Amino acid sequence: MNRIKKILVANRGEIAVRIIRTCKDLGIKTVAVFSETDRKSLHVRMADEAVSLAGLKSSETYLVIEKIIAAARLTGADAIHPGYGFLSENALFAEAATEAGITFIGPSADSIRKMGDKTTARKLLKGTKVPLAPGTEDSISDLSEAKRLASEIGYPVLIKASAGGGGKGMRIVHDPADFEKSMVSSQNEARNAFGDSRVYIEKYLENPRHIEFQILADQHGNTVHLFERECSIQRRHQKVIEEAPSSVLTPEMRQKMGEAAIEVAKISSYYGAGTVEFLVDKYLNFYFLEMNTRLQVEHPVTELITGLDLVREQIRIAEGELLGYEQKDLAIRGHAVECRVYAEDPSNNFLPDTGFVHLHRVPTGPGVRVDSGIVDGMEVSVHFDPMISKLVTWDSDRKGAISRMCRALEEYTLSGVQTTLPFCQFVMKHPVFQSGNFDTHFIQNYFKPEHIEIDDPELIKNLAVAGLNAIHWFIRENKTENSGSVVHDRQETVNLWKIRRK
Amino acid sequence: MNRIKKILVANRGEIAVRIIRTCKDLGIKTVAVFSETDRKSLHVRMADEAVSLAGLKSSETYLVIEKIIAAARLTGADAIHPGYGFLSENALFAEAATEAGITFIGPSADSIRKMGDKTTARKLLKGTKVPLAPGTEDSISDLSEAKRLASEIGYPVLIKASAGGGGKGMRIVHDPADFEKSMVSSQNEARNAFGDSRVYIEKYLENPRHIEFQILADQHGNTVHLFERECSIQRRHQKVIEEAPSSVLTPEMRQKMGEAAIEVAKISSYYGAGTVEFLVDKYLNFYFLEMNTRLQVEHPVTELITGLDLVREQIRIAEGELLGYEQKDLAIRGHAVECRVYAEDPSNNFLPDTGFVHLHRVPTGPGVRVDSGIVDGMEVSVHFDPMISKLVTWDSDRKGAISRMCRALEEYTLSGVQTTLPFCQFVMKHPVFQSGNFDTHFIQNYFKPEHIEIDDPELIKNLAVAGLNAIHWFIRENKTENSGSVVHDRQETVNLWKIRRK
Amino acid sequence: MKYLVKIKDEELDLHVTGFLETTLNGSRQSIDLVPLDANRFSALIGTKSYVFEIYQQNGDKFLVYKNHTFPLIVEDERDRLVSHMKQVNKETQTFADIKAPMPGLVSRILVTEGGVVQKGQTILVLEAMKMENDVKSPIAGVVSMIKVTEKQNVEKNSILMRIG
Amino acid sequence: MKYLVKIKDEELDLHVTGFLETTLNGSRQSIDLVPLDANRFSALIGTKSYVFEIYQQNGDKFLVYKNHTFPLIVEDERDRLVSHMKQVNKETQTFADIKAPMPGLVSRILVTEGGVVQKGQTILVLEAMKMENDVKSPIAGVVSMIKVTEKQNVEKNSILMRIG
Repeated sequence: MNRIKKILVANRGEIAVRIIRTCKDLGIKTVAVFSETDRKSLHVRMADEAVSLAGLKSSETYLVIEKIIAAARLTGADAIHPGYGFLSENALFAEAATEAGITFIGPSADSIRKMGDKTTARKLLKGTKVPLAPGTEDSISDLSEAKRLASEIGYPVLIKASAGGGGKGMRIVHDPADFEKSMVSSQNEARNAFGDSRVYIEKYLENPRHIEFQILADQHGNTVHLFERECSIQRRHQKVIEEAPSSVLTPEMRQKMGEAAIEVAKISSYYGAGTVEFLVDKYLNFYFLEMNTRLQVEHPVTELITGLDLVREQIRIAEGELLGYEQKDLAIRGHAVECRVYAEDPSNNFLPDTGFVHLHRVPTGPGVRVDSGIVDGMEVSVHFDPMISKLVTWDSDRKGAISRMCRALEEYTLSGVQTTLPFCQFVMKHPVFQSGNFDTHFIQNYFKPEHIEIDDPELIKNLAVAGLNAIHWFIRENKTENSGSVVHDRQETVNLWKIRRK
Repeated sequence: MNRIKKILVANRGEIAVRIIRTCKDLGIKTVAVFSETDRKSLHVRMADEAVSLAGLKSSETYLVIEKIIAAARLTGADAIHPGYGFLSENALFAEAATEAGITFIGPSADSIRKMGDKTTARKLLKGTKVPLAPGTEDSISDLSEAKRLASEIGYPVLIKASAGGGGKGMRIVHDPADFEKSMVSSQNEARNAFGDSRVYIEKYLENPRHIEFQILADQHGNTVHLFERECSIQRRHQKVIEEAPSSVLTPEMRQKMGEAAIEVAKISSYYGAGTVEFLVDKYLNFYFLEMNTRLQVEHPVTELITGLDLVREQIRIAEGELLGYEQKDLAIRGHAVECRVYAEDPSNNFLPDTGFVHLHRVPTGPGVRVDSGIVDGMEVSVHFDPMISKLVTWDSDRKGAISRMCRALEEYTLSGVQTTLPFCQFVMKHPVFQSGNFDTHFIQNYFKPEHIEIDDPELIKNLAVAGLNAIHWFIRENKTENSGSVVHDRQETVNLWKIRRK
Repeated sequence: MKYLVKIKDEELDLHVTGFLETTLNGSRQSIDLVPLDANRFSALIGTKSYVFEIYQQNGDKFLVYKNHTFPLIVEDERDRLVSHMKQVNKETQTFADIKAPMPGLVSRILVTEGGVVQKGQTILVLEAMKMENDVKSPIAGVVSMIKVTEKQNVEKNSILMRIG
Repeated sequence: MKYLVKIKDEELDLHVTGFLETTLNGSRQSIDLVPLDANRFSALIGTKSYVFEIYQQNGDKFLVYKNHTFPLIVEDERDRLVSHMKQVNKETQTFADIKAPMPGLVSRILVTEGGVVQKGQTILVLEAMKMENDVKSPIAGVVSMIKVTEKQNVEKNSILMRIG
């Protein structure tokens, strides 16, 4: 057994913090890496050591394999955890680590290649009992050839990045007239996100649900699934709200899909934690969508219903340990829901917002977990993903978990940027979401910006009275102190007239 | 069924906040009450309504039955939750609520009388199969008579408040010469804490463990226990660290003690949530200590190993609902540990500290729950109990729960007052605590203030270098800005020279 | 001091008679207001408890309550006159300046000067935060001016083009 | 500027040669220091990462690291001379002023003026935060002065009595 002593976390934000926490639980030392804008970030503060990657943008920092390997060498780290995004599904990175004698906490470079490339994965699965949606065999760059194949498959079609994940580069095309524009923009986005502009085309399923299975496999051939996650609430093909278990799966379907997920893992000789994503149509037929060869953003809902720590399992597997349990030892306990808190304006088409976070106070109490990488005074910049934190709740049933989420969302204080918090409040209270019967079109079918507005006349009147008095208070305090900055009660600094920096 | 619509929470601090959270989960409106010093407290901010109790000290506010009933009437609350401490075990309060047509969320006044008074409880249990420690039948006020009885029972003896709980008024006497002084001071403390100076005397067990059982009973005669909590780590006879389950109980002993606990509940016609406390000697004999007829401070550890929300169960029971599960449906899952964060100085004999909390940042992440009533800028005053918050961790086993607690304690930031945090860090890392083999003398046997000091020479040197540079930074900034208050980065206010207010 | 407060299409006549005493549309409202951290306040109106934030951005005031943001327009009598005049002015305005909603790179311009656009039509694609974001026209009209070119970096709130 | 820094019985000669450049006992230490919120800082020394708080109370400086509080004595050359003289002075002192560790009510006084007390002996009981707290003598000696009476309310840090 190869006991890991020091892990370099090749990531930033909430996931870097989350990985560091488990390392601390295991008594493993941690090394953070950071771009110049992240010097004050929580992951830098929490790690035992931190190394600057000397740059601003991700292409200069978190995406540079050489810089990260050098940081690991400098600090004597014997393992690297890639988190999600950035280099987490980059086979070259896994190889570079291995060549440097550093354990890569993830699957082999070979498995990443097989599954990370969506077209290779489809080819590998052809002929197995894992159901595939109709689509192109290979990635495609010739526009007219692509257009011809799209017509063959039949509109609507989906253009997807071969190297993709997280919805980046994905475009739905309903009308052949829009095909060219969509393909170009998909290629552009894919190039920016993954440094790889290859795309492929797949049949677009109408009203699908997105349901994925969490896989764990050790290096000795033992593979289990940790049940499913329902991820159908999406905007821009990116998940905003996830839950486990799904409210539509019967035990039989769960078993069938779980077995298919395990087959996908076995076919790619997979070890570590991975996720097999499926689309489920309205008749509850399921189709393989892709496999993510890394930890998933939404992994906490699985942790809450199984009691396992997935990062701990990843580390144990990387050390060569046996899983130590079989499928029959695993059971679902209760229900968990996750809301992603993005710096986006839900009343303005979910456009990302930027600026400084003035005040970040997270909810706590029974059944609430927050994974966050942000603290007061930190900037949400254009350089990185606008996800601020993840709010997760658990209860013994779905209704309870949703109730706790409503409470936690209301308690969550984040000031300085617009966030998806009011949108998540809308979803939790929506009868269609509460019924469990919804698909990936939930947002376009049920959400309008005006839905997140409050319409209680007594509340509105009282807020007006309170707001006016507060403004009066500022004016009065500013007069007496004759300064832009008002110090109250010798404890707090209050300043209305400070323009929010954006 | 009597559906509760609005609950007045007759308490303050973390427990008021915790109760409000569950009310929000259930869609029940909440009313907070507050003393003048608590106007800015979290429970006032979080409740839908808040009523001032117009006074400073608890004797003028949270202990005044009439003021609280009046606040409930004013706001139309149809139920009162008393929390713990204050009026929670006051039968007159339960009666006053019932007379006002308001549901008291707790047992009947009759059960409170039977079990709340420790001497009555002992009399009631005499002759049942619940084992009692030798002691006086009645409470006693005559000093010489008390001294005679103490000799009869045999030293060491324990003087305890009849109306007591939470260790208040408790004194151990080893030497007859100290008896008089101890009895007077016990009576004084009992009078201040409970408005009732009666005390009684009990044989003091050497090296006992304090193990208690959580009871739930509905109004239809169904009673279950939710297993035990181990509460042996105490200072001043008050719990600081608790866990569930206990590491010494065998399944057989758990069953025997659980049955005894249920018998105590049945004998007092108990309904609601309650706790039966036992002392366990080194031979694993157990003795009834007392029953607390209310929610316990340490109830979260039970919530984490059972998945139940005890406040929700209390409300359901008060509404007249059936429990809906039997003993055989309940099982222990994993392990939970709680650390109480007190404003006390562990390096100075756990003397309470007072002052303003400048910065309160609580840990989050996998397996961590914080129940807290404090926020930045709030004062820890002499008027109330110095408990600031409770930090609770869960994992699939005890070792994991302790590891997560070590991580969470390290992450916990509280600046402005001295706290028990470094003491808790010491306990979590102590081999005797880790072994599970300890008793209520843990602190006097194993803890010295110098144990919480850090002795890593490299760390000390680096902190000296860092500290000097920080002071240099303050001096430089103060020079250029020519002011006591230094504003940095336009986001944060930093001021070294502000004397901490105490 | 008399104020007109506009919030969520409601217009309230508020008269601050003393500190923490307000008259709302003629009837008296007493309020217990305490400042918390940052720009947050706790208010008790009757027994009702509210925690809210007040902030100002580009001269406009906003109130945030439980993550919901309300624009808050507070005008005293002099302001009302000025605002009324502006309103009259605004009604004769039929153009819209399209501003960058975030800093980014202009990846494509989909209209030309003089072209006609519909309300809601995508007129420009702005690449920011690793995504391509569609910028749409808030009104129907003619593109009177384009102030940026493709591949140009723009700051937040900088004017991209004018419609009308 | 040359400093003597005392922390945890360690005495370090530190020489701040420039901002964020320090010489420790002769060898150079570079440090990356950034202020966070309140009085907290993040420091990187080499690759090691530290978050700590600095505060001042009653003229003394303290450093807090992971909930551990270290008194921090920073003296420049002039201070060292003064401190040395004080030290000499202090060594001839054999008395101790007993201060109230918290605000409270003097519930009992267990010694009388002129009485002899042992080190660690309980000399007074202070009722505060609903508890009776024993105040003990830090030295052995004679009670030279009692400044309070039973049932008197006292402020934090007010002098209760003098021993020696």
